[in-house]
Amino acid sequence: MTILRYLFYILVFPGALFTIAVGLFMAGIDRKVIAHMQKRVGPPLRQPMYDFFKLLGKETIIPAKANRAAFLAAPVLSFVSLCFIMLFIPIFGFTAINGAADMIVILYLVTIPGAALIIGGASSGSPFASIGISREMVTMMAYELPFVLVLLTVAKKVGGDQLVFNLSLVSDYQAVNGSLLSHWSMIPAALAMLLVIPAEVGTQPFDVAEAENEICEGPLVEYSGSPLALFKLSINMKMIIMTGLFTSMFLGGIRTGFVALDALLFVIICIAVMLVSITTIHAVTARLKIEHLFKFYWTVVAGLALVSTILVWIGM
Amino acid sequence: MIQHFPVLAVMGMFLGAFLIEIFGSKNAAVRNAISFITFTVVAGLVYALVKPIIIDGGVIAYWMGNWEPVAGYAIGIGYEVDALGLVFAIIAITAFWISNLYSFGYMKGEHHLGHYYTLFMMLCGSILGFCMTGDLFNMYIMVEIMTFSAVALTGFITEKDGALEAALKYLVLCSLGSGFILTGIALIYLQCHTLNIAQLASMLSGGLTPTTLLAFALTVAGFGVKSFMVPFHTPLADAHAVAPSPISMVLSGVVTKAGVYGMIRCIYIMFRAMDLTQMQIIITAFGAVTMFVGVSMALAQHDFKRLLAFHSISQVGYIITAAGLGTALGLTGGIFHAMNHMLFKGLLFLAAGAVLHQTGGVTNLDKLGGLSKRMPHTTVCFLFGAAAISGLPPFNGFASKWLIYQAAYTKAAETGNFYYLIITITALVVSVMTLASFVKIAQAVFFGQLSEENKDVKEAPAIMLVPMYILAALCLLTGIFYRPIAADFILPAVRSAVDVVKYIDVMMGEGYAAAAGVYNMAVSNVMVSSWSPIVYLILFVTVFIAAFIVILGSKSDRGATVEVDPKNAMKHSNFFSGEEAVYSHVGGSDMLWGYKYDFKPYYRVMEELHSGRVTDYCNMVVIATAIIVVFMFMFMR
Amino acid sequence: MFKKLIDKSAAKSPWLFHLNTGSCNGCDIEIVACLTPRYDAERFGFKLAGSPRHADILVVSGPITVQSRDRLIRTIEQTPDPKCVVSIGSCPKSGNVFKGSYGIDGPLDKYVHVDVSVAGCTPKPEAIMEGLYKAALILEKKREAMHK
Amino acid sequence: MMFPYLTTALTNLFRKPSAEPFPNPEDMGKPRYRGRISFDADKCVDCGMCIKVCAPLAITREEEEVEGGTNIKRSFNMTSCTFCAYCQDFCGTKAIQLTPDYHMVAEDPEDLITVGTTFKKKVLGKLACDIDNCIYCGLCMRSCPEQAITVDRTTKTWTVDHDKCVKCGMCITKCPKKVLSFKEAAPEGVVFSDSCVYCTLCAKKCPVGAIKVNREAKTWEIDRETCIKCGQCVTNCPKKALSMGPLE
Repeated sequence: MTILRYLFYILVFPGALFTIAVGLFMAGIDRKVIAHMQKRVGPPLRQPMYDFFKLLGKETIIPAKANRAAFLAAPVLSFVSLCFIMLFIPIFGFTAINGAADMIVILYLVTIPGAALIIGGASSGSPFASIGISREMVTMMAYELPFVLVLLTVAKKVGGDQLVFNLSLVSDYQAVNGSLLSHWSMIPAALAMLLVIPAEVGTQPFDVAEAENEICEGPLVEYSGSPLALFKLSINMKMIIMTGLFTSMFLGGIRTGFVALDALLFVIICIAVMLVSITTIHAVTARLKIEHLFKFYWTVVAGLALVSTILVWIGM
Repeated sequence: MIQHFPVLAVMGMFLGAFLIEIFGSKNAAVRNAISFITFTVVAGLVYALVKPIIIDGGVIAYWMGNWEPVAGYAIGIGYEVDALGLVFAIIAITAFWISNLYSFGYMKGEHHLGHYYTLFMMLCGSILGFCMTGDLFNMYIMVEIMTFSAVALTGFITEKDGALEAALKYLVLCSLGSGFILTGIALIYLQCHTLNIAQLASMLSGGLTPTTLLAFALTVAGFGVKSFMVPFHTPLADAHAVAPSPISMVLSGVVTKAGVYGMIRCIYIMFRAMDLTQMQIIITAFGAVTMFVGVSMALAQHDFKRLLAFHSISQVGYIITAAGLGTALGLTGGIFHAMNHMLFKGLLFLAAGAVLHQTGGVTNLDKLGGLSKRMPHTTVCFLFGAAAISGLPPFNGFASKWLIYQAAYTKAAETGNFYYLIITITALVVSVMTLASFVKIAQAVFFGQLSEENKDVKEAPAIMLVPMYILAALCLLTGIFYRPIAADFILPAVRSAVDVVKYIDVMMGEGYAAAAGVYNMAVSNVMVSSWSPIVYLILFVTVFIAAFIVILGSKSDRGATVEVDPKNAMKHSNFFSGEEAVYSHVGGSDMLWGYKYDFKPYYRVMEELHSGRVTDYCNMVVIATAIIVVFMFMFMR
Repeated sequence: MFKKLIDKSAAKSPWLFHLNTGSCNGCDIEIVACLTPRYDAERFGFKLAGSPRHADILVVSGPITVQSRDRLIRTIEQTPDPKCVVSIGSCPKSGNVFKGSYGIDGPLDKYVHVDVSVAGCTPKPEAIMEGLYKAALILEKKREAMHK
Repeated sequence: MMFPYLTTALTNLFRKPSAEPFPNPEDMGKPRYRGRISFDADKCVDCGMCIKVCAPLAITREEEEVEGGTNIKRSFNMTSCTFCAYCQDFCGTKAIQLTPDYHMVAEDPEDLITVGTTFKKKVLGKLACDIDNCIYCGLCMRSCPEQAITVDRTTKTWTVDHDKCVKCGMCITKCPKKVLSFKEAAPEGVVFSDSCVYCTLCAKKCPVGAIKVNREAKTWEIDRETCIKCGQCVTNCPKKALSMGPLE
């Protein structure tokens, strides 16, 4: 029975199916809203699904110079690890594997898809991919500092002088004290986190690594067919995971008592977060240079997060 | 019987060294047999101590020649093995056993191998002695043996460029460190008229006089040199770059740990200064600087082994920081990380050695590339090691780093000190920078494109692969079962490190500590957040395999996965914007551009500091020592 | 199970790879103009891909110059099946005003079967979109033929 | 401001998208767009001007001899055309029109070729001008696709290069005074005049021996069959009594 329940968790509810479905849906909304912001009609909402299934139907070419095993395993690694991260993120009151992981674990788990992308890109043997993974790595280094600051700030805010890294506890705290976004000292941290999300997902101004018109989509350059489908799906799944992380860190605390209703609300709030952090920024900006990106994250975004950290630290 | 084991282990090692010098300098089989048997027997002896010491929580005291203390004064040389020393001894003997196995393959064909194994076993024996001794001067002697055999082994392949230079740098810097330690010991002897650590611990518990304070500062600095923390780290990079890979492995996995062990022994037990806030601050400060400088220098390197050397420095920074926090959780993390570092850094050095051995001595990251197709096993091992050192779950590096973060953050939250938060953030950011530099190696050496010169590279021989696979398996297993290991293996060591009373009582007789007014440091309980890698891993592997089979294995309803066929070469060549695919490997120096650009001013300073001149390095050592001394005199009186 | 959906998706999500084989840039900017708000090709799922490995439709503009010939052949080879080739403007099909020049080695039909040709110099974005739309429908047919 | 388009983007959310509906087959393009070529074969006079002005060689012409004339098949290949509309501009009879229809998309390239066949009657005779009524306006010169006609108003000359003339009849339709026509021209040859002194030089110079001169009888005869109209006799005549010209 436990096994069945866990199987359900992994394959259906907070795991694979839920993440894929919501991820594709969110990607559809993202594209639609960006289109409207640019006065276009935009693709239908199910366009990401079409993209995914079309790629499944394409031929898979493995370059002769590539390391076959790593080349094929990398997208699966990325996809599967993303399926699991969702299990550790509380959907308001509900966490699939409760207490199995905390924020630091999630911080590391979300680097695994990035690492998988890097291994996949590196194993393809293309110089474009090499430049791409170099940029991907610098991007990861760039957003890691503000991300860490935000996580520690939330932990301090919630725990006081206790060690609280558990997201479920963060969620519980918000149920009692109101969402963290309503505490004004957390607003800079929330802003910083909103800017971390697009870099983690890899959308417009921060998609230096996958710049399609400079370096032919970087690490993905040699991918085709189903492996590419998995990587593209991973990007969509990252949307729900990162916005979900934001939601449970800053906008948690809603308790309706029904898991389904909670999940629905969760998805709605995630979409709202995505509209602010991913869509709007995507629609109004052009791609940054990698050195500007690094500087931006280590000065502006980290600065915002640091302001919040100091405010929380002095007890505001 | 069991109390003879520590001495037997040390003596056995030295005996083996002499036997090899006598019988093994000509015949390889005899030599290998002697070294293998000696290492196995000594490992057996050390592992036999696990039961009484770690599991039962005992401490073994042994007086050489039965010179027991007279009237509360230790006269003879005493060996005292507690869980802390034993854990480090186990780390050492494990590393040496594996490294010895690897040496059989790696060192084949070198000259004067008899001397090599002699020195190698002397190094091992000295470190075992260092970890097990209860006598301060004996400790110093072991440090000296360790230093000189390490120097000789570093420059062992004398025909290699820079080998002698590196050995000289190593020798000069370590002699300075030894000098500091010796001065410190002399000062202590001046004050206390004894050299037994247990007795010193009871005598120094009343507070520090100026003389002992100076001795303390010098000893800490001296062990700092031995552990290569940051201002003292300079010779290590050169040494690793030229030393044979098995030696690199033990240099980074064991010799630096010996310095850390000395520091822990010195601070926690002998001077018992760890409950002083200032002490914690200076040690963690050095640790954090070591972490950051090590990793940032590693990012700029373009020599495989030099890069790994800077990572050794960075990881030692983690251990020192963790140990410097002065909490049980921190020390747990630190010792756990010391063990893990031996495992994954050993693995990485062995992988580097395999590459070096098979490509005929190329370690320049710009000249390698694409070796994953030629050396798949080495690549797998390297990826395991890289994932472990970067702290990706569920490998062991994650488990120990995670304990360190928690320790640092708990410290910050409890004391309300912003300084510890900065330490936590540094530790977290350094971790991702570590990942970055391993991405760089992975791209520059194992992935990317195969160059013409390396077309015929073969996989390393089995004798080199077996040690690597052992280490890789250990990396994964210790990561998955980190909970029992931390609780049943590391935690006793931590308890023994803070349980000074027992340490003194076992050595000097029951009630001695109480008579001297020694009390144990107050240490908070170990509180660990939950993270069950087993659940994660089992689920992950199952679903990974299922997904792999379903999504990529089936051919039913998608384009067929086409095998490479020479007729269709154009289709399977890389996309070069339509150009003919040529060799255009992106080497190590080309990676991480945006980061290097933004950190230019920092690197300019670093470049000036790492000038390569021994005099400069000596200046750095002296200045850093002076800073430690001044700091201690200013804040700890 | 998803056979039908995959076939349908082939027509719904065609990704383009644009190959300039010596074009004067007139057609190129019109292809980009297709993505602008006025024409909005994205509403049919068209997207410019960065690599031929991702592409379904190869959009060729320009007479085939000698320099670009080998690159063209290689790029077409590297595109995974099912794929379509669309020639934009007069140049790829004939060489246009450059016909007979020593630097031209056209037409495109010499190297690959052109599925849809769009005439015009340059074609209007509407015409290009019409051509791409046609190509997308051909893609679906090709995809259906693949599992027969 | 760091994001200058932020307000635009947000307000656009509440506006109608400016995308045009697609597909829109009714839209036949803007009036002056140069699109699909239409060719009215009946109007064509096969002057060849279009072929001449076509830079990308998109227009081809095929002849087919039939009874009483030639069938001329003209095809306009729109996959080769630059749509410069020179053919339209130069077409004297407005047979070629570039319509605003831009839907030039086809899977089969044959669909993008406009074809028209003109029947051209065999024209006998040469272009001739009734010089007396000519006003030397030069319209014929300008309408001639082959620039075979030269008109000079100052010296009042009208000449035609019959080698260049393709007998399209464009000049005839353009002529305001209707003085041009195709006429069966008289055969040319050496013309004898009365100023001859019967020096026999012409007979000596004639390469084929076609001229026979009798000094005594004062007769000058030429065998028109053997004459090759080389003009040696004309140039060598001391009294300029011989000339080349139309025979009676």
